[in-house]
Amino acid sequence: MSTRISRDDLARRIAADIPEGAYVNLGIGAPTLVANFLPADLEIILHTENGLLGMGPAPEAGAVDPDLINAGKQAVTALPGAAYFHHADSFGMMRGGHLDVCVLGAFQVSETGDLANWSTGAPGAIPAVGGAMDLAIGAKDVYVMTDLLTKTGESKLVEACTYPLTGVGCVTRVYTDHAIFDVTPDGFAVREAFGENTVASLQELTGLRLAPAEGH
Amino acid sequence: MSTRISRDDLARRIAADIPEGAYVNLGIGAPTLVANFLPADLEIILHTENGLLGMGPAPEAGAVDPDLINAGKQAVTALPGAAYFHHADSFGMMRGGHLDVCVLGAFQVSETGDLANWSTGAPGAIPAVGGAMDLAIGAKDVYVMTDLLTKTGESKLVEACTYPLTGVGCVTRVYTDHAIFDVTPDGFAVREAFGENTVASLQELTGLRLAPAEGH
Amino acid sequence: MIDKTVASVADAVADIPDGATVMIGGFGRAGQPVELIDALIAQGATDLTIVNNNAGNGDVGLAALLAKRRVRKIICSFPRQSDSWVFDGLYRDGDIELELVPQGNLAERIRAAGAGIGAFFSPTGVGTQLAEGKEARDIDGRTFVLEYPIKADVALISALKGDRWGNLVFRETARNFGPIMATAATRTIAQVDQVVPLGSLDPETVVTPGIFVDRVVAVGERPWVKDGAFVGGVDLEGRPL
Amino acid sequence: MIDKTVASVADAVADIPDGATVMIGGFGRAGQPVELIDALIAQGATDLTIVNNNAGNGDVGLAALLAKRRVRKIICSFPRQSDSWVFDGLYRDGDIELELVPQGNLAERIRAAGAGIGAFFSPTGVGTQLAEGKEARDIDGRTFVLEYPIKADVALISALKGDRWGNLVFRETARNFGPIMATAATRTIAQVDQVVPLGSLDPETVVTPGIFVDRVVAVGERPWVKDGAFVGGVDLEGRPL
Repeated sequence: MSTRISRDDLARRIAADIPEGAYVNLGIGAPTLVANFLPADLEIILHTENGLLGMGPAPEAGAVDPDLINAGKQAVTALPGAAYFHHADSFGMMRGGHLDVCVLGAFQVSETGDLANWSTGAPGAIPAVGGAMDLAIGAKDVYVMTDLLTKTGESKLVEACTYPLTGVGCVTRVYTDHAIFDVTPDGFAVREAFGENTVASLQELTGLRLAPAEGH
Repeated sequence: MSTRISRDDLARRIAADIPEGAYVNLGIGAPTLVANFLPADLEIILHTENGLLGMGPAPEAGAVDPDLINAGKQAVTALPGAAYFHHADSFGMMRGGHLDVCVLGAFQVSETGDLANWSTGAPGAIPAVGGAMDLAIGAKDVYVMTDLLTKTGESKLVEACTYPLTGVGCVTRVYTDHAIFDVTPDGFAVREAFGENTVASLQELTGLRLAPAEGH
Repeated sequence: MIDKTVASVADAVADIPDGATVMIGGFGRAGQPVELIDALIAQGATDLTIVNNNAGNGDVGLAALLAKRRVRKIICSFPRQSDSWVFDGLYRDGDIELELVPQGNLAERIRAAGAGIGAFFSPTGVGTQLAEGKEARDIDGRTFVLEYPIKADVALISALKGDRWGNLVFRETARNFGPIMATAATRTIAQVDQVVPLGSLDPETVVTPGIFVDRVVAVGERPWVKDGAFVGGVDLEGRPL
Repeated sequence: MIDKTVASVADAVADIPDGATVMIGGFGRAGQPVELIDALIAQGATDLTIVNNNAGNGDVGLAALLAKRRVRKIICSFPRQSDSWVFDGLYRDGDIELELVPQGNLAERIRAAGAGIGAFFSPTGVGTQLAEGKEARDIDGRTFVLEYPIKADVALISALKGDRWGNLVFRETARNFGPIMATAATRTIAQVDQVVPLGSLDPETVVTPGIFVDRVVAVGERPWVKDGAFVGGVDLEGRPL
């Protein structure tokens, strides 16, 4: 029987790994949950690619400002110390390697750190990529937040992605509901296995050869 | 005997050709004189490449501001409606073709509109180019302001430049102390000959085949 | 006297020709030039190429322009949304051409057009479907893909305030694509909440200098801003609560 | 708490190593990080590559750094000035390497480094000596030359105000190279007239967001600015009249 932690617990786990002073972009969807668990006593500066550094939490009811939104087009606030800028400057921050961390969702991550998260490649599907490819190649650390398995039980960690790629060799770490994996030159390494999960049980679930991360 | 107009008169003549609403960069040296003759009742917006649109005249005595200078590093002022920006944005304005007119000095201008104004190519000379090459290729109209002849009596209008080029095929018009020349597909055309000068006398001075400009 | 202000949004868009490439600012509701888009729909220009981050939402604005089949091609990063049914239908029927561009490449290509860059090697999209057929090059140990500028005939953008020289300031994340689109179009048309007197915008804080703006049209303050101050009381679409 | 302020210019530059590439902001006197340059001279780092628009004036600042033979190479657009005798002498003696770059290419190459661009096709310099040996390409009927980013280990810049997150605003044409150099260096050190409390800079008007700044050091107001207002009374070099 494998252990699965909740999405909130996973978000909390990721939040704990982000140091004070980090510049962080949280991707649309589950990664935005991470913001809820960043310690209130630490200053961590959130970037949203539509032109804001120093993004704060959602506004109170009645204080929604249609001019102040995040990349997911949700209402947000700006903290003291924030700054606005246009799209080219904003993506310059990402593409120029100035963000410390971004957290993204994934359909698949390969042993070499390839990320597939923008298209299932299904025939007839309407493609849409947004800023995913820029985030994937831009941040110093690209963390993926995802369930380890698809709804039909297939591993999202794979030898090679079968879905269309978002970025090549860009992922540095994968936070899943079962365990945390580092992407190493030798493939995935188990950084931390949750609950009753073991390297062996994770190997069985993923079908991949896994190693404990160095120093863990 | 040939007619030569003064540098101030030449600056006045250039100023008269600049329409209201034009965005204009006046190069270092003689071209800055043009600003003195822009009609006070017309709004012409001066750009200085070190980061200001809406540059005004020199400040009064005692009001010199070391933070507010032009490309020639002289004290200037900013008019109501001015805007400051950084160097990449400023040169983006030039290189992106947003300036209507720039006025530059020259060592030589060729029949095909090549400009040489940054280096005499003398051995041992220390090269310095500044923004000359960006201005030369950036403005919609590149006007040259110069004496027709060098101090030793040689024509600055030439078949082909012998000095190192600043830009290729970039000059649209040359304002000299003898006459105004348009650069046309057929070479220099005399747009306006000052005083007693004629196409024939200018041909003699320059050694070039010249034609009156169309419609003049 | 320079006066770039025009009396109405209809006047502002009157001469946009059929076949034009039109950039439209905005990211979601923020910075969307709603009144200018409506004026463009009323004006009737067709066979347009539209550059926008998205491909329309619901049945209004850009989606309404699409629904009238005025758009031949759209260049955007994220066409598929929960309420992009107009685009979705046209695309599935093969009635609209899509050029899908990663958002950072979209922004940088627009900026490149405005800054006179011929092309640039981008780090984004390397090794993906969206770089297929594009020139790649290894520089300093990393692979880049060559991307070209996106120019437009017209840009329609929305700003907070403007003056008669066309200087603009924006509000919060409504800034987004406006400043770069203004640089990349032959003619830039800005709708603003308010036209303010020349000299009332601080030259240190002008975001878009007037050199990039051809027409300024006042559309009035939005419901959530009164006399320049945020007053709230609306939903994300700007509708009163 | 994030606190990028440091106590002194000496602390700010203490760890700049020999051999570093150092960008120095400023155009003429405006925006020149005078106190940081003096601190760098005192610190002693040598074998430097300097990126600046000019190559030093008179016997102070950058010229003094050159005179002490701490600079191996300079990348600039305009080294030759009426008072650039220090550089002139070193250059004529073959004691300093010069990379002469048109000013717009210099600015765009610095910006490219900060924005992650691998290289770009520039319209400037085409057909001139300064493009010799560079890759040229015709794009859309015009010829461009391929230019590469200029990165630095350290940027020394000067701003008007900064906060403990490193947000900066500039004053007038002293802005010049500061904002782009801040993006292109591994470590950006900003001297400011004043450090102001977090939140006192309007987020709409921050020019350089703190993400680009590593250290902020207050050097006090200049003689021509008192309590943030221009008071004049100086010459172009900032010396009292």
